[in-house]
Amino acid sequence: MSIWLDKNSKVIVQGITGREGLFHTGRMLAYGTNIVGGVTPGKGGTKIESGQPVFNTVKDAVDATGATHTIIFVPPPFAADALYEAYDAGITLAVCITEGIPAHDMLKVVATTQPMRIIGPNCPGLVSPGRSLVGIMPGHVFAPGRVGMISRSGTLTYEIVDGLTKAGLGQSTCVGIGGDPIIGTTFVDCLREFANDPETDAVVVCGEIGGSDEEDAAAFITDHLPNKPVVAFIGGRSAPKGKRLGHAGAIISGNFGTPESKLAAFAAAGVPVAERPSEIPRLVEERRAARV
Amino acid sequence: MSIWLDKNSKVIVQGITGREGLFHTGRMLAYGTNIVGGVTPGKGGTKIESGQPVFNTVKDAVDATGATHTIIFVPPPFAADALYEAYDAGITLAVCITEGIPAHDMLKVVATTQPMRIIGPNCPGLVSPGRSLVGIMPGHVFAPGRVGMISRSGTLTYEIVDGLTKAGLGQSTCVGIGGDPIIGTTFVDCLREFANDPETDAVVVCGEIGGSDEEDAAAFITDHLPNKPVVAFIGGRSAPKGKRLGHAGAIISGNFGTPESKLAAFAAAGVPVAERPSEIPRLVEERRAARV
Amino acid sequence: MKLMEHQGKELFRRVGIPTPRGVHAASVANVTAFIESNPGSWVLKSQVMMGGRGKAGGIKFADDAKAGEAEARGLIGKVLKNAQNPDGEEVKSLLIEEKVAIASEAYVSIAIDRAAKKPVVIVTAQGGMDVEEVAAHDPDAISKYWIDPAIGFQPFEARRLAFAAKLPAGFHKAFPKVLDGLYALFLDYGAQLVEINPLVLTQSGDVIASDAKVELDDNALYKHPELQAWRSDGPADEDQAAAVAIGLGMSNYAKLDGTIGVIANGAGLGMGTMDAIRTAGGSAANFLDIGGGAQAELVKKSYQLVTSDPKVKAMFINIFGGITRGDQVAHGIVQALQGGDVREVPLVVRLTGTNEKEGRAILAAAGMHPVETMDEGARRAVELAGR
Amino acid sequence: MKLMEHQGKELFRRVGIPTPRGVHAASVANVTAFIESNPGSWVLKSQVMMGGRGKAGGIKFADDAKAGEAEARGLIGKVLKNAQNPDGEEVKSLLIEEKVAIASEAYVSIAIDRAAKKPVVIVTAQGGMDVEEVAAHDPDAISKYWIDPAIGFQPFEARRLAFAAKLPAGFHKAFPKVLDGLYALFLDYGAQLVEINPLVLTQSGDVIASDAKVELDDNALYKHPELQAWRSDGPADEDQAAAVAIGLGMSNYAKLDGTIGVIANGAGLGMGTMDAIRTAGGSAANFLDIGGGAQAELVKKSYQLVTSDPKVKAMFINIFGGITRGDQVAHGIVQALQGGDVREVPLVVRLTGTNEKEGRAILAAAGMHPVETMDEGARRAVELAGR
Repeated sequence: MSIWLDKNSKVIVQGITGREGLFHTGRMLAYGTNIVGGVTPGKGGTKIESGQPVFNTVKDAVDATGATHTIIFVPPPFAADALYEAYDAGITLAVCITEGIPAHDMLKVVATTQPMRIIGPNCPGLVSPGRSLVGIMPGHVFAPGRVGMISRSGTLTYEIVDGLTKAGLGQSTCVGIGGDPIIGTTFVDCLREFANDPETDAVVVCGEIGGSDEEDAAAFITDHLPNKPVVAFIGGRSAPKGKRLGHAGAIISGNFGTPESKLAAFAAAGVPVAERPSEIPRLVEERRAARV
Repeated sequence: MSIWLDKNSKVIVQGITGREGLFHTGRMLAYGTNIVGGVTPGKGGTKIESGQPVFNTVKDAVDATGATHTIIFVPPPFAADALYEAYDAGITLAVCITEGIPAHDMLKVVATTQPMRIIGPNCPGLVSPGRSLVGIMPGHVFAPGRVGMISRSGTLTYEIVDGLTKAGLGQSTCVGIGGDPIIGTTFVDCLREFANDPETDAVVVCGEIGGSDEEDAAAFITDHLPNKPVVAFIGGRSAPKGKRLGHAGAIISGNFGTPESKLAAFAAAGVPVAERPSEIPRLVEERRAARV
Repeated sequence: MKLMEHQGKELFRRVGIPTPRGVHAASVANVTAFIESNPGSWVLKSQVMMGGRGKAGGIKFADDAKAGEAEARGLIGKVLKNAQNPDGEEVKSLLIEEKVAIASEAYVSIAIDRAAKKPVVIVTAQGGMDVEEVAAHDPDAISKYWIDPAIGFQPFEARRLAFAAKLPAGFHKAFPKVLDGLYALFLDYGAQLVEINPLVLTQSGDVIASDAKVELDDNALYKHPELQAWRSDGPADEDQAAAVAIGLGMSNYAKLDGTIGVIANGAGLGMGTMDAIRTAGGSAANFLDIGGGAQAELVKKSYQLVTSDPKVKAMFINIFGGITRGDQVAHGIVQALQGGDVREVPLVVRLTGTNEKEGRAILAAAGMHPVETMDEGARRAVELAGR
Repeated sequence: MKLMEHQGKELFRRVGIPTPRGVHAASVANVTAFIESNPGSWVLKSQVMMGGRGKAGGIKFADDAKAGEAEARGLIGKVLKNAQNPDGEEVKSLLIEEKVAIASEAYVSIAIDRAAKKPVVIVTAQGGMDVEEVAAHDPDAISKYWIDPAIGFQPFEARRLAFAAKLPAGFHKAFPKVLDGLYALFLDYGAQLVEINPLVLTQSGDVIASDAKVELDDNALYKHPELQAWRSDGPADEDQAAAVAIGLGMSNYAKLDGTIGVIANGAGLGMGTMDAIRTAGGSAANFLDIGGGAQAELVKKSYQLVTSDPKVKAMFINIFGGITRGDQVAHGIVQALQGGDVREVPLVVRLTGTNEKEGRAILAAAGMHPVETMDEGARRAVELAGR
């Protein structure tokens, strides 16, 4: 089993008739994702070319299709509203692709929309290889298998997954948790699921500088994943303090969010940290072999 | 057993050194209430004359005394803050005496301080006769017994309870839920507890015009109290539409909150409604006799 | 506190809800001067609290200053009456507004839903009508949404309501902004009700609030001292002013239609006393709650206030002492009667609870003999008033 | 966006946080004129982003206009340096403020706690010091409170913090108001950090914000277009301006200290590329993320931006095509090199993923031969830069 997503998960697309939304709807459909419709206010009653119905509101879409998952492609000023609308309509998992949402918007959304699971924002989404893809990731790099992958970055994920796939290490689920300071789902949230997922027998954690999500992950691994191999990578180890490098979350402030702290935490948890993405498949195989 | 309150419940008083707070603290202590301290910012470290310690914050009071109950005597502009402070410190039941709190303040407090139970505001409090009194009610009118009492009004409660007591019908618990439009605990919340309380074998509901709490109570009684006698009274049946009579909640707006609607609801639930408070003891005894 | 239309619209403008161009005028001269310097077609709307002012002749039109002068002269000072308001209400000022060409009318309001403990937004495409009538005859035409106070208003709620209520497409773009402003007003001013009926879509495609109904929570007025000046404007506030003048809470006194004056301690007992009088065949002339712990002075002033109403033919003072002490109440009654400047009416006193004995002794010394129960007191008072 | 002290204090005044009387002056003449018409003792504070300006000589005092003129002349245009800021920062303006007699100094800030997903308020009675140092040496002196975003700031939180941090009693009355204003600013302006250090209790008993540190979330700036004018004030924003000028997101480009130019698609891959260069023994001259789905034109402009930095000795373009198409990237590279107005540096390209073949063909036609992996590309780039 994969986590949070399977072949049957009914997915809607918020912003389905927008440029991005329409493009990625096509890609997701091509991957096999069960997209049952989409939402664009004012276009309710129409269909997109591939036949999925468009609704005026998420409530209408959920009522008509029974959707439980949504993927959000709306501009930053309207993203919080889209998440509230999903929550209000009873959606249980929302992937928010939007980049540039104010952190305060997310603080309030996260505090008031429990227990809906939010992946992102500013993330590439979620994929259960061979079953369903809810995101903007290039489907061809993934292969079904038993390695779980969690990452704060998009393209770095593809780089790592590409290596895993080429090394014969398929993936159970890959979660892009997003590069913003305030995100709905953290490494720990994902690890908790992977810990209980019988079809995942190793996990790759692709962190980066900034924040303390990696440190929290390391502590959680020590306590809850004693028997599941975990391998980590930390992006931005050569970044200087105080510079924001793309991701709003990837910034070292003072002594906070440094690679040293993250390396120490993973070392304490017995998690090997790859120097280069290309080392990851070998580390995963070594760890798996050691535990067998 | 009484509901929500017993001899051992540890109670603090927010606003203990104010005129009202100090006066009623004395009365509650005289009744036997287990008051373990109070809060007045800036007077932390002192004691009131009867020896109860004063703390600067509710957190300090709870940490030092293990209090679970609070009674709030602070002016309306500071009452919402006092409730948030109680919630934040881990208090589980707060009686709010304050009259005149803006309804919008209470809307937000009620929405954000679950699962703390709030009694009131603008209420006379809670009493388990012979055990504990957390409120401003005159203790001498109550007597221990097996009748539960719920009321939106203070003095009308005393009038009714006095009659019950004189008729030999003691009370298990009396809850003054308050006369404001937005209150923390409704008739239904109280009825749910009384339904499960083996020491309560009849309930008196003292409603009044305005709102639909009586209608909700009637529906709940039909579904959940088939075997516990309930008797009702509705105050303000002679009030004209659109006039606010004392209680902010006691107002008939349009076709809303009329006595006719409430009488019909109780009739449908098989609950006799007394024309005069003086009829209530007789109705309780008749109902009890009928069910035995 | 209920606001006049022009006051509600002033708040609308503060929160960015579009209103018709116009001016509030309290004199005929002001109306004439405004129309003279602003040629065009104008509506003259009587500023009253009562509903149904249009059918009562309170709304007129004028295309020039001369017509405006004539209509204003007819309206200002006029007492508007209709079936619901038989006593009528005097027109003290007018709101002069541009006439707009209406394409469509909607209704939108936000109120506090007591049972849900949430603000409820109500929308219907049938604007300009009594919403309770619409609800009674065509309930499906009404859409409701309950706002989570922890989250606050979000634009999707407006979209959902607009689609559900089938508002014409012309409303859709402006509607979230109107609701956003309306919720801001509702929240920031602590309103019990904010209502736009009708919200108009003009033929030129604008969305504007053609009317404004705002009821503020008196308990929240302290947050907006600048609105204090509006307090005295409403006719409904006379009782409140009288109550506050003698030191009572503003809703502790209300004049009613009967003949028996009532003083009780506590709102519930006050209402119960009115009910007991009705059950005994009479009718209360007022509601008066002296509150908890009243002193003699307040009892005296309350007595004077109640008897100042010439309708009052008898008086029933009903006290169940808790915090309120019987001796203080008794002293107040005696002082009131000895004051000299008080109208004497037959008096029935019921006094029980805290310091009951002391109170009875004081009354007995003044020649008064309290009854034992509320029921008995009500019967006696009805009897005395009927003589 | 980080704000200058005088900007932060302007926001403080908008939310009702008391600040010292003063004026912001960008010229010596303005300073002199102000002190002439406002006799008294004044502090002249250099408006710079760097910390430690006091020890760097950026704060002076003047008791009359003549002294003020002399000090202002010395400060405006001066480059302040210290150990943490070896490059220094030029003083472009001064904040002239009244000197206050300090009784006590506290520290208060609100920041976003990423792990808790809540705003965190930090208070200590040890004001005027670096709070991280206080935290390191005397952690018990620091009190924290996490605000529930659904509830918002409440006065009790301020009281609790004031008592816990043992603020002198003189602060207590004003403290909830200061924190209320600070949270309003934090929320309404979408701040990442608001800090008052020190918050001063004066000898006359007033509580005022003596300094102001405000960092706004760039993503929330659209909510306050009136702050747009402040954007260009900060020296830290040059890279952002350059990025926006060519159509990138404002944090998609950052200049660094190394010699190897970097272009990658995606922030994570960009950082990974920098790391790979370091692992290979080199050092990146910049971070540049062309984002997802970049077209040839953007690739070309990015190439020009990176090579405009004279430090750049070699260039590594690292693309893992997902949404981004290899042919578009290849076209962009070719166009950039053919443009003529671009500085030529040794170039290494790694191109994989979507339309990889087409991209490689385009590059091959222009005589370029991409490497296979990121590791290899990094090694080659370091090699080329070292020559």
